[in-house]
Amino acid sequence: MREIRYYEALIEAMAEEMRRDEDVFLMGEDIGLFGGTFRATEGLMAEFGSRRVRDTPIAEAGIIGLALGAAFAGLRPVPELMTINFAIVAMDQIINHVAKMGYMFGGQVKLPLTIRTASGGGTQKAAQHSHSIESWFVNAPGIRVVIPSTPYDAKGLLKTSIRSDDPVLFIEHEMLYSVKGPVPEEEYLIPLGQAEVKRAGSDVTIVCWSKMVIEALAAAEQLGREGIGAEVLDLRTLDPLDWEAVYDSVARTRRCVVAEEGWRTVGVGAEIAARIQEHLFHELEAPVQRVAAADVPLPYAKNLEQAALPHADDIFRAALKITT
Amino acid sequence: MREIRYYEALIEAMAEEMRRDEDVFLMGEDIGLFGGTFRATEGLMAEFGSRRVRDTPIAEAGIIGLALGAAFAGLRPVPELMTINFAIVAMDQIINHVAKMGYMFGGQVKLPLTIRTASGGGTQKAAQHSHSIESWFVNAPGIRVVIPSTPYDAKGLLKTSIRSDDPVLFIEHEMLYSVKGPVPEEEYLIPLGQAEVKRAGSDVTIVCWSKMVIEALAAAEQLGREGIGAEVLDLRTLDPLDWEAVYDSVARTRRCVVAEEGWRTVGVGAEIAARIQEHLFHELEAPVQRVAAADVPLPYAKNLEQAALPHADDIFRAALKITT
Amino acid sequence: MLTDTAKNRLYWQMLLIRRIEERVAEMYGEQQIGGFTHLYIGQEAVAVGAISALNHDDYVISTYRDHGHFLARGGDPNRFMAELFGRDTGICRGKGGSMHLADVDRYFYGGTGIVGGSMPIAVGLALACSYREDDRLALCFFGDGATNQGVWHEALNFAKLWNLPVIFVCENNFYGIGTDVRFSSALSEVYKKASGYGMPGYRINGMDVLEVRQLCDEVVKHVRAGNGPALIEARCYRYQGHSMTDPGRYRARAEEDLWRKRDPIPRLAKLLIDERIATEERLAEIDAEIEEICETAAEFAASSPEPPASALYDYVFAERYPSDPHA
Amino acid sequence: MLTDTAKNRLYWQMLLIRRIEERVAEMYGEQQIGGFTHLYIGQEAVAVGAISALNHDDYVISTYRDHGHFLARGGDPNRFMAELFGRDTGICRGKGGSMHLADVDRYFYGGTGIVGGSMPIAVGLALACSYREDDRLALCFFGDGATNQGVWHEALNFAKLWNLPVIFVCENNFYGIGTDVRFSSALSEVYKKASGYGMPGYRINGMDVLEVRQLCDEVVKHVRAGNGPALIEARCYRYQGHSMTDPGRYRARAEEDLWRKRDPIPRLAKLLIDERIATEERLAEIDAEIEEICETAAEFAASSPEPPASALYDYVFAERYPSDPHA
Ligand SMILES: Cc1ncc(C[n+]2csc(CCOP(=O)(O)OP(=O)(O)O)c2C)c(N)n1
Ligand SMILES: Cc1ncc(C[n+]2csc(CCOP(=O)(O)OP(=O)(O)O)c2C)c(N)n1
Ligand SMILES: [Mg+2]
Ligand SMILES: [Mg+2]
Repeated sequence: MREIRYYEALIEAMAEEMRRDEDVFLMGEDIGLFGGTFRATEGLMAEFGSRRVRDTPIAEAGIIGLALGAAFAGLRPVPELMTINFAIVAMDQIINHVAKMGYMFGGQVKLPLTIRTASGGGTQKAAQHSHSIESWFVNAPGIRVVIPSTPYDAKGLLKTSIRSDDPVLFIEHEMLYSVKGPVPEEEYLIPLGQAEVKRAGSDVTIVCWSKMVIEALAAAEQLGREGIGAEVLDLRTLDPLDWEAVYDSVARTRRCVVAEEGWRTVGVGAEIAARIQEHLFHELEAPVQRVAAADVPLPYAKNLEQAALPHADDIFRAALKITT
Repeated sequence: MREIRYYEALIEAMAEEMRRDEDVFLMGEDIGLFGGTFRATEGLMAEFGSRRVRDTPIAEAGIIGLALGAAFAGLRPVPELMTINFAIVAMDQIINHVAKMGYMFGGQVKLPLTIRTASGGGTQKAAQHSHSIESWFVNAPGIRVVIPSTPYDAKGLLKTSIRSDDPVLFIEHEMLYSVKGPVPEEEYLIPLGQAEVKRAGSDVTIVCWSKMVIEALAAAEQLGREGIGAEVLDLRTLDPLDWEAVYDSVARTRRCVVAEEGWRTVGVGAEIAARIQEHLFHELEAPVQRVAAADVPLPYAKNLEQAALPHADDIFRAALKITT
Repeated sequence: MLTDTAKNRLYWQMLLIRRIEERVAEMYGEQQIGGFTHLYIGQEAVAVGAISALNHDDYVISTYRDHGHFLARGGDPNRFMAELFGRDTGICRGKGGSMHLADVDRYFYGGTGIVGGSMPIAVGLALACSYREDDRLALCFFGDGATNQGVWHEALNFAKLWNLPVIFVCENNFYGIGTDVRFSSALSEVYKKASGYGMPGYRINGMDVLEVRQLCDEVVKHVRAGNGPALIEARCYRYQGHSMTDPGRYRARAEEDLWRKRDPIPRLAKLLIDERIATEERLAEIDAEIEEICETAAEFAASSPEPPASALYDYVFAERYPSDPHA
Repeated sequence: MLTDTAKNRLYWQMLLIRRIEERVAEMYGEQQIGGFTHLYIGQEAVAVGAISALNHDDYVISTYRDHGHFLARGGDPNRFMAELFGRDTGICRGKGGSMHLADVDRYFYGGTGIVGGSMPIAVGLALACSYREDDRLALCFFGDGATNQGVWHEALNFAKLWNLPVIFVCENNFYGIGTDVRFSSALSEVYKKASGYGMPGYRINGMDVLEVRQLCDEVVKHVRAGNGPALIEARCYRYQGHSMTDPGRYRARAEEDLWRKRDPIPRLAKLLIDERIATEERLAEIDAEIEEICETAAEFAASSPEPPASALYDYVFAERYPSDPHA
């Protein structure tokens, strides 16, 4: 199968959906003429013009609010928030409006909008530009959270998200955009809510998503060399979250490490650990381990940043601790 | 000891600190002439004038940003966000600025500001006006989270918060303002980071905070009638969080229910459950139970709202499940 | 020029809002209605004047003070009252309540409780009009207090920048809760804020439904013709407290009295009589008709069932997955 | 009128910023510097002109494009460079980097990466001046793109409403990343936005340090005298891409050339020579002095230690508790 990059997979997904449905349009900062900070909208203005690929002012709350209004009117907007750090500026529109209006209007409206955004640290962008805050959006009901780790998943899940009648927060990762992977030429969709075993194993389950899947796969290799079979379960979507897949795997392995890039305290990993101990209390051989970022605003200095972020090595050690 | 209401305890705390320190001032929507939506600043403009009790426009991000700048300059602002729902509008100022600038400036600045706000549901204020989102602020490092359940705690903790050189999010509860309790005439302070056993018991620990303490005490009564001794541990502050107190109690009772008013999925309760299973894996007799709000935007209809919110009864049943 | 029928209709609508809200206040007192309930009494001329200038398929969006807009848009009084009672027959099936009324069949997208929150949504509705090149437009109501919110600024900038068909109607009732507009806005003459966006700004007497209607007719024409957005400041007054729990002590009695003399309903009644458009008897009949509607609405609401417990998770999402809570 | 010494000083400062940033670009290329790094080259006249008009204890606040402001405020080049290298001797001990410079001893509160985010903070600094009734003021730099953010609006409204001593300096370099100001602002002549707040607005040539200085002297006087805030639009141009990773393909070559002809540094050099304030030799000396400073800074940075691993949790809070992580 041909290999393309994560960002190219995203471009294909948007282009295909825009060709298919005239109601799909994009808006965001520097997505058009500039081609997108991470190149993820490159070429789309050339193909679809400035009516359907709209460069906006730097006004994130406005961007989301406009997209929401357009969705009310039956369009299918795909607003981009350049990075998830700026989603914080638009938090009220996302949480109080996008995620709630369908419910508070008693189902009178659908909200088919997909907010694309980039998350993550690792390139010394410091405290304000390195967030992984998916946990807040998983906490708040009313918005789906999709967070793919491969070009294949990114494409299939973005297409499904755009077609969904619900609001979706589609979280990409800054460090994944240039990663290559197999993506078929033919069209395909991936349903939300289906985790995928990215590597099978029977001794310990590593639950992860986004860039941590890469770290988990590296850790699993390392564990393999120690004779420990690690199963890497990529959740792919955090809302809906494929609990069955989590329980199935952990029921087999009886040991679990959750790896996430967000802060440890009250991260999504906390929810996963809490649920596993609720559901598999008697099956567990050891406490669920969490690997996550240190509870600090990300520092700029390379050595400190690396110390704050979770790595394959941390996963390896956490898994080792409960398997030996 | 004399009994006063929660809101009166707050007024006393602010008045005392303002008398003590000329640098302490208040700002917020309708806190002055109007006296505060929940009466918690009543009389303060009369005593301290409009220089130190400042009515603001409806501009939450601005309110927090201004307070932050004033704190940089060495003042000790106590901005009020009328309710925590509107903290979402100011999320960027709180998370990206207030909580981070001390760190990213390498300790050059102190940020002695205390953001007071009201949280919670229960009076049919519907989806946008009933948030309990302390979990987001506990997730983000750099801001303390204080969340008292009684007039006594409210006064002592607010005074400590105002004197603290760190930013504090001080979360009150709409349903607690009129609750009465003993508060000494003499001055006192309560240190952050110290949970309090509000009722002793040896069969099960109920970890809780804010209004859920009242629900937990009611549940504990009910449990007592069934011969089950429930310990009610009021965390009082969620950052710092008194983990020692949690572990001590659960190590004794070997059973734990966490009760919170926020959404269940990725609530603070998830963190507490995750940590307890990490630290007391072999001591636990049963999985940590979580009692929390249903994962829905709060509905308006009274019956649905009550169904969505957690109550004493839910705590009772959760405790019963793991003690019998 | 408006026909006599049209003028009668304006009267009818204003009175309906007035009377139904009086009923709401009563029902709130009886604890049939809960939560935050903000009455529109006193401001009826703005909703009725502005909305009557629209086509049936133009978009309308409002705030938490949305009863008047909902009813002026033709929303069903029964389903309105049932919503406030929190009943399953409510327009939002009891999920929204007073602050979150919507009626999508009438292109009314309601009812948000976050001050300023609806501004960019209105502009998004206008964006859809522009995207589709139909000749619809969006009209957005908000208060004087909302003009100081950040998102208000973003909305006006977007609207003018993209030349979108949206009319911003500020109901300047001089207070945001208890705060005088002069203590919240550097420019308390709200219409002047349009200058920061190169947009036309108008000020009108919001206590005169005919003046509101006349200006809105002009502005609608201008905006529909593709000339971009406009800002209207309608000066008006709410006769009640900010919400049902506000005794409103921050306003001087004399000020309240002054504005009560400007009540838009008697004013139009007088004009209808003076110009022989209606008789005293006809006005009394209208009163009776409306009384009947209010009575029916209250009965409809009271006799409607609560939403079933099983409805708790309905409409969190349109599409459900097996792993959703209570899927 | 400025003294010759003062004019020489302006030249010296602009050149320091220029040369040190050239060094930064080099070091970024060598991967000694990482993260987001935004050069100020081309805009030096604005920082130097405006900041030189202030007292030493006035407050200054900036954005992520903060090198120029930091240096114009007199910040130490060594600690500046060490910060960009992520070293423990950096002005923020390596925690901040290029976007988050601060120097509290010089009342410079830096360095935020959120567009518009610093606006209300600046107003808060001004509030402190007003609260204390001292005669200090706050000066706030931001870009053309920032003027469309909600919080920008809130800040200007607060400032005028409370009559606070704050000067808003918009560095209009015509682009926010790759977006032309005409595609982001309904009013692309930024100074006109002041009208929405009843505040004076001025437009100046930001490529002429003397013009910037002169207007700022006047405005500072006006603001310090208690007349409330003002908005200044300084038109300027950044010669490099938005950040180190931006090739800047969105701008026409001819446009760039035009603005390069307006370079504030040769412009002032010519004036210094023409008016016999400095000789060619003196200018060459200055160049050498500055070269030396840059060299020293780079060496200082390179030879400084990284922050120790133990520093990770330092400064998350000023006060620590036993239950804090790694307390
Ligand atoms: C973001 C936000 N902040 C604060 C509030 C609380 N609040 C509700 S209504 C209101 C006053 C609004 O005044 P105005 O815009 O003039 O509208 P009016 O109530 O006069 O119709 C306030 C402060 C809110 N709902 N949302
Ligand atoms: C809230 C927010 N949105 C988006 C960004 C990404 N971003 C960084 S700089 C920039 C452009 C800012 O333009 P302008 O204000 O004109 O300043 P300039 O870069 O030209 O100095 C953008 C969009 C950001 N940092 N913060
Ligand atoms: Mg008002
Ligand atoms: Mg710019």
